[in-house]
Amino acid sequence: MDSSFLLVQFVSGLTMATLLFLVASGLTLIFGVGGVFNFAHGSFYMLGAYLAYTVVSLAHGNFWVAVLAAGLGAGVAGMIAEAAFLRRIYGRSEEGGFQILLTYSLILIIDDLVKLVWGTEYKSLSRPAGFTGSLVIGDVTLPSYNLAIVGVGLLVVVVAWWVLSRTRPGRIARATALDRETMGVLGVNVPLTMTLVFGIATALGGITGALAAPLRSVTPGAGIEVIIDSLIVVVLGGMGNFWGAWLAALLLGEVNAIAVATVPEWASLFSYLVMVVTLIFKPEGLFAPRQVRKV
Amino acid sequence: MEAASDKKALLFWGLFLVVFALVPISRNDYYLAMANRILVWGMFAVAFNMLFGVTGMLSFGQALFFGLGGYGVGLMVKYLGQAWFLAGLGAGVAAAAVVAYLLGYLVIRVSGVFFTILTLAFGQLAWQITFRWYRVTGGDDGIQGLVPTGILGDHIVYYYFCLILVACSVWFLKRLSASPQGLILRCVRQNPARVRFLGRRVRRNQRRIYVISSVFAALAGGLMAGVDNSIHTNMLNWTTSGEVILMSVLGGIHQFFGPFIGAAVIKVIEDVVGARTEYWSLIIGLVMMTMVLLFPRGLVGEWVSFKARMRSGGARKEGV
Amino acid sequence: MQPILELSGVVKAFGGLVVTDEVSFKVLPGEISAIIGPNGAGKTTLFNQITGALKPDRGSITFQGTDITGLDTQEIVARGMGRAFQITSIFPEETVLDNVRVACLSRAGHTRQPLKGLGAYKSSTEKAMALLTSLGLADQAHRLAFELAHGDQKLLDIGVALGLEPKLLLLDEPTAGMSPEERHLTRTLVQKLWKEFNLTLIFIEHDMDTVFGIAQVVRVLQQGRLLAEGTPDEIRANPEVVKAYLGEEL
Amino acid sequence: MRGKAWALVALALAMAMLVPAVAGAEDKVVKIGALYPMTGRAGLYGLDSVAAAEMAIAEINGKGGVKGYKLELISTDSQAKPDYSVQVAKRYITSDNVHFLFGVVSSGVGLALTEVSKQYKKIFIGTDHASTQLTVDKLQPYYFRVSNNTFQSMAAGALDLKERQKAKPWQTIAYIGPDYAYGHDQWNELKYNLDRFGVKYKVVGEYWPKLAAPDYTAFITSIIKDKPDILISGLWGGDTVAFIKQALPYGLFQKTLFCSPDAGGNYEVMSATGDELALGLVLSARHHNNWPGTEANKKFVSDFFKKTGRYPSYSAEGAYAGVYAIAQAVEKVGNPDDAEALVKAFEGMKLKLPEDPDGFTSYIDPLTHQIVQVQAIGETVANKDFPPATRMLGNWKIYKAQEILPPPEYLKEHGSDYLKGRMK
Repeated sequence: MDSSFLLVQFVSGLTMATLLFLVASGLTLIFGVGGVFNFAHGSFYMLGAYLAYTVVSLAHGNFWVAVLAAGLGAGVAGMIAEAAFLRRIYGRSEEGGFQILLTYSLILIIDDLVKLVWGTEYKSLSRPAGFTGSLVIGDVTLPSYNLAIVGVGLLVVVVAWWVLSRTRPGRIARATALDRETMGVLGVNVPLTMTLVFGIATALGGITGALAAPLRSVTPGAGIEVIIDSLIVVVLGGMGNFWGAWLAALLLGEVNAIAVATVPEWASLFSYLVMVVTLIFKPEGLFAPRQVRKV
Repeated sequence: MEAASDKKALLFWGLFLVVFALVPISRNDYYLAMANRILVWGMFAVAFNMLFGVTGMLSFGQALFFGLGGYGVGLMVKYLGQAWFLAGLGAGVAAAAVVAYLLGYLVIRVSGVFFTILTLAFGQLAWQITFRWYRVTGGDDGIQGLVPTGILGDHIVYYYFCLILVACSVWFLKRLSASPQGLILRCVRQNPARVRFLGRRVRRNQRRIYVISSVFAALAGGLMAGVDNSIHTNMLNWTTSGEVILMSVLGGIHQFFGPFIGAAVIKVIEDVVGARTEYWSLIIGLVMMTMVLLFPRGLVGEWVSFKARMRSGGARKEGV
Repeated sequence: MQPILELSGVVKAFGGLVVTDEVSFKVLPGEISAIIGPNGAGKTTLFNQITGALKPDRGSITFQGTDITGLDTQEIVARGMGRAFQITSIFPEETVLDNVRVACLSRAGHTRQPLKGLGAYKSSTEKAMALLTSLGLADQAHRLAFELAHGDQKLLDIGVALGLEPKLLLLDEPTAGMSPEERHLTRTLVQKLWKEFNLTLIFIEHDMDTVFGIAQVVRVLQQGRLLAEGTPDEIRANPEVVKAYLGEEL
Repeated sequence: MRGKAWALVALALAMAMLVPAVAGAEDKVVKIGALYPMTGRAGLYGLDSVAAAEMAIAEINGKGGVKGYKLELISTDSQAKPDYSVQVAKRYITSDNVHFLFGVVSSGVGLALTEVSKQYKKIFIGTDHASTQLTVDKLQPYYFRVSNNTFQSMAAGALDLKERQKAKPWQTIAYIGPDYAYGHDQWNELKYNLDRFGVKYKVVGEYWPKLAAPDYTAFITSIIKDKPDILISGLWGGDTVAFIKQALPYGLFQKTLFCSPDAGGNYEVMSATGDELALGLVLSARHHNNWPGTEANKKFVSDFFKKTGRYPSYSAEGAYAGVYAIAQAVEKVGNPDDAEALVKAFEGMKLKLPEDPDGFTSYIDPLTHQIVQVQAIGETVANKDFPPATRMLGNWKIYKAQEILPPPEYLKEHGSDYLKGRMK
């Protein structure tokens, strides 16, 4: 195995990791801040992909406009879902169970709504202009769209870090995560904060759906397919930990890339192996947020 | 007061057995299969609810044990022959006990939603293994031809076999929930910190009920193999775990028989809606959402509180 | 006489904050004693260490002659220590009777029994009913615990602890949140229970009438340290205590 | 409280609206109970199948039905769940009194249903699912299949590879397929057929992504490192689409010959990849919209388009064929109730189908109950006749029906007791 192959394989892993992280980021954000496990997160990812398809193909829109539209659409849909439904079950005993059921019902409903609107045929998006080719250096071929996705992933990490730790709304959101009641007493509009954070999380899902669409197929049921993978990322990274999710995605992406290249017959088991080994030694994930550890 | 509720319970049991025992008279295999399915899933749901409604542990991975029961039968029959059907049922249940015991040490270190997601992760792991390891498990092709030998091969006899096993299991679980052990489990849900101050180990009690619940999940899975005469990796998928949660909530998680009623309603709705529209998922989704938002006590729970309200309303009128 | 409980040099710190600082004292069997001190003095933290909910960083705790330092709560409870809580800790969705009965059943070692109904355990049931009678809760035995008035819930909490037949009972602010009349009743009741069940009893309390009314020994904690220890009269006369804590209250 | 009451009323109304869907019973109908997935990524195949079956039924009933019987289709979403499908099949058989079980995309569901069909002696017409097991290992008297199985596709693929080896020698081969039964079956059957036809080859890589894997880049770069002359793909549907889209910028298709003989040439792959579908890929499917160029096929495709506003995927033709096979059997027997006579009628039945080229008529092999058809393998070429696809298959190679059937020794080794009993 020569070094140029290793580089190529590394970038392959990075692409996979970035997309994994982007889907998982919204999931882990809303869990970290709101304590909500949004099982329907994948459905917002799917919604984003379909919205982007509609904007690009029917409105002859620019791809990047479509990505933003997908984020906006999924974000608004998420805020509606939170304000109209999820908000009603906060604070119930057995809230966790009801959260899962409610978001599960959202999966079923969104799935059929998507089918009603877009049908079951596969939809497709092309790579945006300027990103159809590859960067070729000697033996190394790196598709430019894959590099762009890695870039967007990094951008999301940096922006999220900046918002969460350097801006007032971000700090409020993090504080809300720690103590909903106290923040309410301090005059923070907790319900509004929750709705906004939920909207941002689902918008992240929608944007990812749109970004991934040129590399995948836009099909019904796509939401359920991504949720389990993101779940592994979120669990590994320590639920609610944004950075943890990024590192976990990186770990899974690269483990997969190396396993495919070296032991292809067993590659598919490796991501699960990583998960099981981690959970045996650290049931709360690699990078659990501090308040979780003592649960 | 206790005598009255005893009489009620007896009446309920009698009615339950009579209704289900009479199903074969219809001479309609569809109704028979449906009733059989309700029995088996009802037991699964009641056992699951010992974990969720009683002890407060929402496992999203009970499909693992349901599947283990099914594959106990499936693999035994596939590799050793049909005569091994019952042995397979036993093996699946025993395997579930061992796996639940060991897995219990892994997953019952965290609580709340962390427990839920961890069980989901292990459930999906088991599903993936079964799905991909097709040389051994048949993978997505499943395993067919699971017909018990001898008299059990007859659909009606098999139905009564299931009825008896389910009745015994549900009776056992009912006794369990009314026993000191059941009381401790309820206490674990309501106030685990205080349970420690009763000198009881919370985790150990949680593991105990996890094993018990999983054993009955496996029994349900094994019995299902004989109802359909085939099994499939779908049994292990998270949707199975989700369905049993839905049944419990629909019926009412704080009522012992709630999940059983929930199972019956879900199985019937699934069939009725599925027969009439391809948009079943929309309808099931809406039903689920309505239940969660407006009737969180479940069908049986709402009925019980409705009765209580009527009674107290009536009493108030009399008082005036 | 051998002490039933002995603390020697117990230290506990959270981060840099020392909440229990070299606390040592001995409690004699049959004694009823109070721990007082301002908020944040480390009273509840001390209870948590005695009952195993927290592990001391240093020092040792001896109960009935055996070292229990670092043991789990359930092991300590099994050795005969009971506790009721500052913030009422009961099983809200069970009946009043079952709240106490579960403790009696636990004491009798029946809690693994999976088949027989609760009614089959006659002696535990009778014991629970007797306890409820002592507590004055017998007429509410079949109500759900969360339906009780606040004061009754506190009593029930004590009842749950008594169901375990403890040799040593720790009460964390038994009269907190009560009206003066309720306090008076509770004070009388606690004293009655102490005699009736031959308990050694330690309670944390802010209400000085209760403290000086029923305690034989009073210990004063301040900033994690044991400031003073003695009979009520000695404590009243202790200038340090008066300065630091009791102040104008006396 | 008021809100709850309203919700109850609304729910009850919604339920009530669902009830009166069952039509009044006519005296002379042939009832066909169909099970197809209608949700998720296989939903497309199910909905296309139902549309095509309805089309065939309308055609037949329009001409007065068969022997005084009208055909009637009941269809249910199988949800791709075998246990649920078994329950629905029992309802079909004992409550709806259907004469035929019909359909099914997933082999897992097909295998579960063939068990029901065997127990209730109710004929099951398989229109789509591809596992060879159904007509070999698990064959039972009441099962018939009217579309090709993976063995036939892989035999045709092997013959194609053999011809290519003669024209332009290749040595190395790699495989990528979903890590479940269908993916493994194809690879085993391809190797079996390559050996059978005496093709020399060296396997340089086997890749097993999970079904519906979202990312193939690590596989793609690894395959490029292996430098196989031929890459066989056992992926289907959205997975093929994702693989092709992700492989394109790596130039994989210039470095190796991509060959997917079972499902790679499905119409939905071409419609979803558009211009990103590289030219010269070797693909096939169980039915092609632009082959054969017969009137029958053109009419089938254009009628389907008129009915649904979209072009059919391969599965539609299987369902269409299934309805015609039933009609023909009932025609011959005179009624739909005599299962044993119907079985005889199906065995050896000749069936002229849209996918038959001129001069060939499909028939059902009396031994294995498997339809025997010509298989055409094509290469991707530019073709905008079936939008939104901009590529279709062309440069066809035709493989004779007889050559691609499982040989007797395969049947002897793998066949069910029923099949072996009939071979003696």
